Amino acid sequence: EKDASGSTAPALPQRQLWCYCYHHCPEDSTNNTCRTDGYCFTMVDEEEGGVPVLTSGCLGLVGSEFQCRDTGNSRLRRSLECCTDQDYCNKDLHPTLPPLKTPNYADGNIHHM
Amino acid sequence: APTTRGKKLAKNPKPRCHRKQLHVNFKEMGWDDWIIAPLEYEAYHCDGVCDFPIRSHLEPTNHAIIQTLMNSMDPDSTPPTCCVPTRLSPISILYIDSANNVVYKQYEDMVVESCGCR
Amino acid sequence: APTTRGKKLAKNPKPRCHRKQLHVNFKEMGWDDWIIAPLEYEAYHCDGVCDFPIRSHLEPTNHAIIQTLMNSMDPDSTPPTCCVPTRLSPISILYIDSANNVVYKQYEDMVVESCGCR
Repeated sequence: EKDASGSTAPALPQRQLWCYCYHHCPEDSTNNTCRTDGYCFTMVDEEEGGVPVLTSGCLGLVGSEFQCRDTGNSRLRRSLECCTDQDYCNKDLHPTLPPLKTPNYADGNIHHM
Repeated sequence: APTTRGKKLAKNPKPRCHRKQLHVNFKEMGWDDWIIAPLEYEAYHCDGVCDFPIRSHLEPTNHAIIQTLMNSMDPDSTPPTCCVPTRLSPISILYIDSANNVVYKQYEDMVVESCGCR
Repeated sequence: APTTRGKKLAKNPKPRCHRKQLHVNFKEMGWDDWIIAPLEYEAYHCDGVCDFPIRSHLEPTNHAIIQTLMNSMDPDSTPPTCCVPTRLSPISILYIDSANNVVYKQYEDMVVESCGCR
């Protein structure tokens, strides 16, 4: 049994969390639900064409510190939120897309005509 | 903006990592000269994209998560992780060995049971 | 036809499955607000083709060998196997947790030690 870092932790009773799952659920999932030893998530991300898409589901405990923190520097805009306080907690998560990054003209080589 | 009621669906979402059929026919491979049975079986294979976040049923390693994050930051410099078998099961094969004996042997890792991103 | 003396070399042979560098910079990922050290490390990643025959150092499973054979018979119906990490090692990270404690923890499977076809 592994803890969030993936190291073998003492055998704690494995708590399984039920999550609401939408848009890529496990093949054996029923009624848009999934189960995990980690976190539920909801994410809004901007696909190639700029269409914002909402997805939700289960994240495992291993690597949850990395996935739930995400990186603010992904090429496409997205916002992901995790929860673990109760079953289906991700139904109450409503992440919003971060503002568009304005290209910085720090290098100052813009010539105003 | 996406609403919980009328969720906006991505037009043609690329299929994510999942198990697909792969029917193996030993006769078509020309192996019916040494394999007696089975002459075909369902091996399955793994296919589909591994994008962020990697769901729990795809059992990502920490490395797979880090690589996926870096791919989302700069797809040109870091490739995505790959959808591969994470659990396999054996099958037994009845065949004729090189000394002409009939042998019944279990071959490990012949059937994909589950896929994941690695 | 290939002769042992003047072996015909494929013009630009696609690189086969091997380990490549992947430098991870936690600061660039925006994680220097919780990770104290290391702020960067070499994670490596796996890249390259898995073609027939799969060499022993790529440790193919029976399934990977069967899939590779079927890919060579009909590339359109069966994809090749994928070059992925087969052995990984941990690194330890000093970080600040959500309760503001400084923690030093070993994270498993963070560095690719070897690659293989699966």
